[in-house]
Amino acid sequence: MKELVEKLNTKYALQDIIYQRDNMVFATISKELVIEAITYMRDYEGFAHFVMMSCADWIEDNKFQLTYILNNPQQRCDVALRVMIERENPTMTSAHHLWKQVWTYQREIREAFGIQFPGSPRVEENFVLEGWTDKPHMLRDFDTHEYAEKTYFPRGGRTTNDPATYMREKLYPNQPVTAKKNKNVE
Amino acid sequence: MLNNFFGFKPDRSKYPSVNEDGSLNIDLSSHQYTKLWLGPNHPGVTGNMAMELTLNGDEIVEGKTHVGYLHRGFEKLIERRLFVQGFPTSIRMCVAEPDTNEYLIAACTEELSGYDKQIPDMAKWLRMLSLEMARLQGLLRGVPGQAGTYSLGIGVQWGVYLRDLILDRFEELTGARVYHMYIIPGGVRGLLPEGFKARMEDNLKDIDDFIVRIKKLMFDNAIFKKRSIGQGIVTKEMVDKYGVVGTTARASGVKRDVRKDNPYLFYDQLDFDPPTAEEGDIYARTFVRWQELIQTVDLIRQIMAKMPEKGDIRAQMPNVLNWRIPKGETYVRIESGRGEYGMYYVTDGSDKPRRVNLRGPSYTHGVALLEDLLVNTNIADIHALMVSLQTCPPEIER
Amino acid sequence: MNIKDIFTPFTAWSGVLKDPVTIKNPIGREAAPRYRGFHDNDINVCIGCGTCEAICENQAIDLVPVDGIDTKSGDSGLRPKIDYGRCCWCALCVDICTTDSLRLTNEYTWVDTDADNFRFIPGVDPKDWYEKEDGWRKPVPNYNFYGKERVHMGELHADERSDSFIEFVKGYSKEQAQQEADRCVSCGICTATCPAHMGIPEYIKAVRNDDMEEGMRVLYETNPLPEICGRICTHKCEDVCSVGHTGDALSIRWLKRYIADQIPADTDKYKDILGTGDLAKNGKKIAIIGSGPSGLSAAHYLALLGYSCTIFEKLPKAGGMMRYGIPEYRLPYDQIDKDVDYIAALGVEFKYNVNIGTDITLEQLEKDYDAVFSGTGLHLGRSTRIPGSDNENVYQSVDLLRDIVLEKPVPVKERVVVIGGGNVAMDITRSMARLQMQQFGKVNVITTSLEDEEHMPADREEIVEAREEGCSIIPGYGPQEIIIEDGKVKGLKVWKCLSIFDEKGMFNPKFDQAEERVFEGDMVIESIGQGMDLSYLTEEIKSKIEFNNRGRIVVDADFQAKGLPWLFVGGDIIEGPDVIHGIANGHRAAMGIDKFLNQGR
Amino acid sequence: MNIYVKIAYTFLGLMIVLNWGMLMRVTFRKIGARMAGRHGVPFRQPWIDLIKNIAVRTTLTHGVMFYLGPVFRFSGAVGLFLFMPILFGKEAWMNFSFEGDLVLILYFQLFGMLGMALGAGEGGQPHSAIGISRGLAQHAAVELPMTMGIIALAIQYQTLSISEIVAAQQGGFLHWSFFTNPVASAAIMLSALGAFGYSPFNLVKAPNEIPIGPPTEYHGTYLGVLMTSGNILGVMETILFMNLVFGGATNWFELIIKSFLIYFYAVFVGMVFPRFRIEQSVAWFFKIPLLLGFIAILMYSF
Amino acid sequence: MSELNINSKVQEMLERSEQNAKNSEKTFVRPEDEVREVVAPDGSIIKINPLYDYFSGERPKEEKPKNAIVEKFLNWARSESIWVLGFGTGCGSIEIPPLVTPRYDMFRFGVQMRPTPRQSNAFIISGYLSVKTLKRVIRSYEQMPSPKYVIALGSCTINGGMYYDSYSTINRLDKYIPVDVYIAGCMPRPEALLAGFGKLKELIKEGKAEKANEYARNFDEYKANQKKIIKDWNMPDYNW
Repeated sequence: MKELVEKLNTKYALQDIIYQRDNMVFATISKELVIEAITYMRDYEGFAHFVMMSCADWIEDNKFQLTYILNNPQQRCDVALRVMIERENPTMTSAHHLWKQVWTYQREIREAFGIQFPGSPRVEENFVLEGWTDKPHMLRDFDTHEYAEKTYFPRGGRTTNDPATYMREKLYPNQPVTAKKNKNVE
Repeated sequence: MLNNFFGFKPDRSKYPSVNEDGSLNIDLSSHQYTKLWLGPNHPGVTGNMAMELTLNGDEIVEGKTHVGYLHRGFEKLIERRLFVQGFPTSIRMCVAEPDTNEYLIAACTEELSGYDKQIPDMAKWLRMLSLEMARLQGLLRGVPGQAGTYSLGIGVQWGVYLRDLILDRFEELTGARVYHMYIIPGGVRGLLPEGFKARMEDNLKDIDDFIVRIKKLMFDNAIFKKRSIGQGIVTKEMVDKYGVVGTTARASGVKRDVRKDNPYLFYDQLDFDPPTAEEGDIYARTFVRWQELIQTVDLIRQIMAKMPEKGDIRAQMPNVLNWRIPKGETYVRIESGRGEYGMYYVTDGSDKPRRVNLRGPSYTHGVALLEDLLVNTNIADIHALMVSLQTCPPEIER
Repeated sequence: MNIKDIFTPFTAWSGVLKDPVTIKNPIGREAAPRYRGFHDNDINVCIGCGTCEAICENQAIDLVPVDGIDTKSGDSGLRPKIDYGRCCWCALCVDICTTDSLRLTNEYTWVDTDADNFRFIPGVDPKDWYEKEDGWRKPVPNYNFYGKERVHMGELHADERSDSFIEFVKGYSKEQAQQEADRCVSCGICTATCPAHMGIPEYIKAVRNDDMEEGMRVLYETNPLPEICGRICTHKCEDVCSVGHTGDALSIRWLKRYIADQIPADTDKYKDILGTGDLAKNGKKIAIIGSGPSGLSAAHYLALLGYSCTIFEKLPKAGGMMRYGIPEYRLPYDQIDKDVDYIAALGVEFKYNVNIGTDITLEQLEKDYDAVFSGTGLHLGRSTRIPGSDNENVYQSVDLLRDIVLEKPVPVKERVVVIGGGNVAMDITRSMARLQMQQFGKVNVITTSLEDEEHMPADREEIVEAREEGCSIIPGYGPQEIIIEDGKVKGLKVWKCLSIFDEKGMFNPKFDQAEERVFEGDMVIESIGQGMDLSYLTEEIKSKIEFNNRGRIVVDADFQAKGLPWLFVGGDIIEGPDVIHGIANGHRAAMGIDKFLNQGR
Repeated sequence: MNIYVKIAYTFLGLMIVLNWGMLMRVTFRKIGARMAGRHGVPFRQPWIDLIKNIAVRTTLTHGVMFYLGPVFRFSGAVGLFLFMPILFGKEAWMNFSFEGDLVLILYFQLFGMLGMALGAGEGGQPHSAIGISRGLAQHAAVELPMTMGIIALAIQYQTLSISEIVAAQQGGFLHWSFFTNPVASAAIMLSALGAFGYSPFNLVKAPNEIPIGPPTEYHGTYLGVLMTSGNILGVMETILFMNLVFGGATNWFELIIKSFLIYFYAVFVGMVFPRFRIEQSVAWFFKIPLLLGFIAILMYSF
Repeated sequence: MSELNINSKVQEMLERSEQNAKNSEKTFVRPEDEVREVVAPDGSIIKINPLYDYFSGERPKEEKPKNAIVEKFLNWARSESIWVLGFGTGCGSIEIPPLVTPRYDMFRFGVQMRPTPRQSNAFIISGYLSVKTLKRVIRSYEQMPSPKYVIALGSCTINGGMYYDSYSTINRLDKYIPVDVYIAGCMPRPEALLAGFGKLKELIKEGKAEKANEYARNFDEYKANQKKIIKDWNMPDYNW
C-alpha cells in the first residue's frame, strides 16, 4: 500500500495523503492528472473495480470535491483520489470511456451539482428529477426545507414552545434574562 | 434448432444502424420501431422504475432506464440531520434490505469519530445476526421471485410466507417489521429476547424444507431452465467493466465477497465459502442465490451458537444531541444480499455530515448494465432480467 | 432438458392438502412485546423538557401547554404533542427521554378518514392503547444517549485538606469539563429555577465549544460574580436538571466555575472580553450599602448603565457574607477579589469600614445620591433559645466564621457540638474541625439537626465531605437543653425528632422523648439561621416603609421599598440567605433604579 | 321440440354453463391458493366481481370497435355454446348442434380472439396490441395441431358432427377416443393446454410483462362481459374436449365431473410451470402436438 | 376532403396550451410532443398536438349515485370486491407481498390486485410520493373508473412524514387527489392495512366513499395544486 502511494506520489504529486484504514487511502490530486492517474491505476496497478464517484460541496472554500474511489480486488485495497475543482462554472473531464457505469455517476453529479462533463453520454438528460427549475439540488446553498415549505403545503395548525422561553414568559415575564433560543435542530 | 429454423433471431447487424457518435439510428416515423414505456405504473418492473424501450417486434433494440420516481433526496436530508438522526432516515434508502444502510451509517460515523474500537462484542454479534437475517429475508423474496417473473407464483408465496416469519423474529428483536432501526451508532438497541433462538431455529427448519421444495420447483423445472439458461449473460470480462458486484459477479465466476475480502464485524470467525458459478446467465445467478440462501441459514445458526449470552449493547458515546465528528472522510463497504454496498461519508467537524453518498449495487446493475443487457432481449424477459440483477430503484435514486 | 425436469415440479402439488398457514384474524393481532407502536406518556413524570422534540428528526413533536399542568420550577408545563403525519416510529424520543416517561406501546392500528386527526398529546388525549403494557421502552442498561454519570470532580483527599483552609475542590480540566458539558441536553428547564435566570444551556454550550470568552459573556449577562457563584452557589438549577431525573444532575456550578477559572485575573482582559472598555457615564450617582452579592451585582449593572456607584462597606473588605460567612476552603479570597476587582475596574467606588447610621446616615445618602440600594444581608445569628443557650461557651456560627476571616482569636475546644443542618452548619463544622486539627491534631465535632438525613438542607456532598474529614453528622435529633455544669458546657441533650411540621405545615416539631441522647462537648455552636440587622434605619424611615409579618421590608417587583421611592432593598434581607438570590436581586434592583431614575424622561 | 321451448332450454343452459364456469374457476383459484398455503377468495367472489363491474359508473370508449370487442368475444362464447351438444341423448340439451358443427365450433373458437384483436387495437394501449398479437400468434399455433387432431377424429369416425362423434364413443370408457385414438387425443389435449390459457401458455395475459394484455383498457361493463364470456368459453372448451375425447356426458353430473377434471388438467400443469415466451410456445406447439396430429392423420388416412 | 373535425373544447385547450407554451420561460415538452403541422395524405396541412391527440379532452364528470336501494346493493358488491391497482409508489409497497401471500391473504376479504388502472377501483398510495411519481399517480388515478377509492399509507401522505423537508416529495396527498382512508404508521403493518380495508368497506357500504365525485367537483382546485408543483406537465390536462 505504502509503496503504491509513493509510486503514485512521484508520478502524480499527491497531496493530503490520509491512511483512513490499513487498506484505504485518500489523497488529493490535480484536476489535470486524475484521469491519467486512474487510467494508469486501472491498467497497471490492478485497480480494476471502479467503486464510485462522488462529489462534495465545500462552499466555504468555493470548491467542489470530486472523489474517485478505486478498488484493487486482488490486493483488497482502495485508493480514493480527490480532485478539487472551482465552484464557478465547474467542468471536469469525463471518464466514461474507462468504465461503463461512469456515465451514470457523471449524469447524476451534473444534475445534483451542476458540474459539466463534456462528452459523457446522455449527460444532459435528467437523472432523478423532472421539470426542475431551481438550482442544482445538492448544493449547500440550496435550502431544501425552505423549498419544501414554500412548495408543498405543509399541514398547518402546528405550534411549538421552547421550554425555557415558555417558562420565562409564564413565570417571570418582566425580568432581565438572557433570551437566546438554544435548539439543536432548527 | 427449431428457433433458428423459424428465424426468430433478427439480424442486428443490418438495423438499426449506428450513428457516428455511437447512438442508434432509430427513426420512429419509419414505423419499423415502436416506442414502449414500461413503468413506472407497471407490475412487472421491480420497484418504481420506468423503461423507455424501442422495439422491433418483440425484441428490444434500445432500452433506456428512467429512475427518480422514488427520489427523496436522502443525501440532502441527512446533511440536515444530526448524526444519530441520520440513521432512521438512512435506512429507508433501500426498503428491500434496510439493515445494511443502518450498519453503514453506524460504521461510518463510528470510524470517523474513532469509536469503532469500542463497540461491545455483543453488539457486533447482534449486528451480524440482524444483517444475516436481512440477507435471508431478502433472498427468501428474491430466489422464488425469479420464478415469479416467469409467472411461477407458488414459490413466491412460500417464500414471502417464510420471510414473514423472519420478519416476526425481526419484530421481536428490533421492534419493527421492515424498518428495524436497530443498528444505532455505537451499538444496537436491544438484546435477544427470551426464547428467540428456539423460535428462530423453528423458522430455519421451515426454511430448510423450503430450500428443498424450491429446488424441485424451480431449478429442476424444464421450462424455468428453458427460459433462464443463456439469458442475460454477464461475462467475466463485464464484471470489472461495469462494476458488477455480489452474487451477480459470483455467478459470472468472479469470487468477490466483502465478508471474505475485507472482513468486518466477526465474519472472520465464521466458516463459510461464497458459492460461485461460471455461466453468468439468469439461471446461474438464481442458483448462486439459492446456494447463498443455504449458506445464510447456516451462518445464522453459527452466529446464534457463537454469540455470547449477555453483554453491553452500546458503547459509551457522547451525548447524541451534541455529537460532533472531526473533519474527515471514509468509504465503508459491506456485503448486502445484492453485493457490495458502500457508503462514502464526509464530515466537516460540525454536528451534521457534510456529504453522504451511497453506492448500491443497483446503481451499476440497474442502469448501465441493465441497459446494455436489454438490447436484443424479448419484452417477456425484461422483468426476469431486472430481478436477476437485483435492481432496487430506491437505492439508485435514493 | 431431461425428462426428470418435466416431472419434478409436480411435487409441488403435495402441499395442496396441507392446512393453510394464514393468520385467522389478523386485524388487531398483538404485535411483539418490543414493537414500536403508538406513543404513551406518563404526564405526571414528564417535565416537558423538550429533548424528544430536539432529537426528533422529523419535527414530529411539538411542546404544547396542557390543561391541569402548571408551569413551575422544574416542570415547564408543556407536554409533547405528536404529529403522526411526521412520526417514523424510530423511538429515539423514547430512548432519550430524560424522565423515562415516554414510551411506545405495541398498538399499531389507527385508521381514519380525516388526516387532521393524526395529532395527539400522548397521555392526555384519551386513546385506548395506554393500558397496554408491552411496547418499546428504553433498552436495558448501558444504553444511554447522554452520560448518566457525573464527571467526578477532583478533590484533595480528606487527610490533605482536613487541617488547612486551602481550597480542596480542584476544578475541572478541559477534558473533564467538556465531557461534563457534553451531558447537557440543552433543555433550559434550569433557567427558570435559577433565581438569576442565567443562560445555563448557552454557557454549557460555550464549554463544549471551548469558547470561554463567549461563556464569560453569557455569564456576565446575568451574573457578575461567576468565580464566586461557580464555587458556592446553592445550584438550585441542579435540583431540577432534567438529566438528573434518571442519572446524576449536570454539574452546572462546576462548569460555571470552569469558565470563570479559564480567564486570568486581569481586569483589562475582562473588559476586553465583555466589551466594557469605555462606559459612558450618565452623571447620576447611586449609593449602595453593603458589598455582598446583591450590592456588587447592583453596582455592576448600574455601572454598565452609566451610573456612578459608591459602595459603603462596614467591614474592611468587600464581599459581605461571601467573604465573612463562607470558609476559605470553599471560597478562596483571591477568587472573591477577582470578581470584585473587575467590578471596581468598571468605576465602582468602594468605601470600607463605613458604618451606615453611625458614620453616615441614610438621610445624608439620600441627599448626596440619586438613589440608594441597601443589601445589608443577614449578619446576626439566631438562637435556639433552649435552656443553657445563654452560656458563654455557646456561640453563633456567623460570628465565629466572621472572626476566622478577620483572623481574630477563635475559641476552639476539644469537643464541639454544632446545632443545625444547613450549609452554614456544615461550614462551621468543617471549619472547627480544621481548627481542631491544627490545634489538637484530632477532630471531634458532632453536628446534629432536626431534619433526618434525607431532608437535611445542606448539600449532600457537604455532609459526605464533612464525614470524610472526621466530623460526626447525626441528623434527626432536636436539641432540648445544653447541659451546663459549673458554668461549663458539658453537652447537648437531644430527643429523637419524629416530625418537624404539623398537618398545617407550620413549624411544630414532635419528639420521641424515649430516645434521648446527650452529645458531649465543650462548646456548642448554634447554626440554625440568621437574622437581619436593620439598626441603620432611622425611626423616621422605618415609619415610612412597610414590613411584612416576617419582619422583612416590603418591596415591589423592582425592589423599590414601599413608601420610599429612592430606597431599593435587596439580597438576603429580602430573599435568602442565598448568594444567587442576592445576585438576582441586585440585577433586578439595578434595572428598577434605572427605570425609577429615567421615569421623568 | 317447439322452438320456443328450445330457446328457453338454451337460455337456461347458458345460465348453468355460466355459473358452473364461475364456480369452477373460483374453485381452481382456491385450489391454487391452497397449494400456496392460503385460503384464497371466497366462493361468492366471481359473482360479486361481476356485479361490481356492472356497478362501475364510468364507462368510456375509444370507438365503435372498442365496444364491439367484448361483444364479439361474447358472441364467440355464445356461438360455441349454441352449436355444441352438451348432454348426449337429451334433446333439450343438444342445443342447435347439426351436421358439420365441428367446423363451426372451430371457427367460433377463433371468433372471440379476432373480436378482441379489433377492440384491443382500437383501445390504443400498446400493451393490448402486444398482447393480442401474441394471442393471435399463439392461437394459430394452438389451432393447427388441434385441428389436426380433430380431423384425425373426423376421419376415424367419418363424420363432422360432434353429436355423432359422441355417439360413437358411448358404451364404456374404453370406447372413448382417448383409448381408441390415443395419438389424435394426445394432439388435441396437448394443444388444449394452450386453449385454456393457463401457464405455460398464458403469455397473452401476462400481468407482469404486459399488464394483462388485450383487456388492459377494458373496464366496468366491458370487463363484466369479458369475464362472462371467459367463463362460458372455459366451460365450453372443456365440453368440447369432453365430447371429442372423453366420450361426452349423458347427465349433468357426469358433465360436471368431466369438465372439472379436464379443466383441472390444465391447472395441474399450469400451477407448477412458468410460462413460455411466445416464440417458445409456438415452437412447442409446432414441435410436439403438430407432429402427433400429423401422425394421427396419417394413421387413419391409410 | 372535408376539414378535419376537431372538438371545439379540444380546440380551445389547444390554443390555450400554445399560449401557455409561449408565455412560460421554460417548457418541458419533448420535441416529439410539440405542436407541429403535418401534411395529410390528401395534401391538406393540419396542425397536430400530440399531447392532446393521444387522449380525448373531457373533464371528469360527477356521477351521482342511482336509486338508494339499488345503490345500497351495488355498494355492498363494491365493498366486497375491491380491486387494488398494483402500483407501488413508495416504501409501503413492500408490505403488499405479505398481503397477497399466505400469512395475511387479503383475497379472503375480497381485495385483489389488478395490474391496470382501468380495472382497479382502489389506489394504495404507499407512502411518500415524489413529484415525478405524483404525476403518474394523478394520471393513473384519473384513468381509474369511478367510483374509486384512495388509501393513503403512513405519515408521508398525511404531513410529509420523514421527508417533510425534502425538495422532491410532497407533504400532503389530499391537496392533489382526494383520500378516503388514512392509515397511520411508517410503514403500516399488513394488519393495519387490512384494518384500513375494513374501514374502506364500511365507508363504501355507508355510501360515504364518493371522493371520485369530489375530485370531479373540485377539479380546478386540484388541478391548480397539481400544476403548482408539477412543472413538466408533459401530458394533457384532461385525459378522461
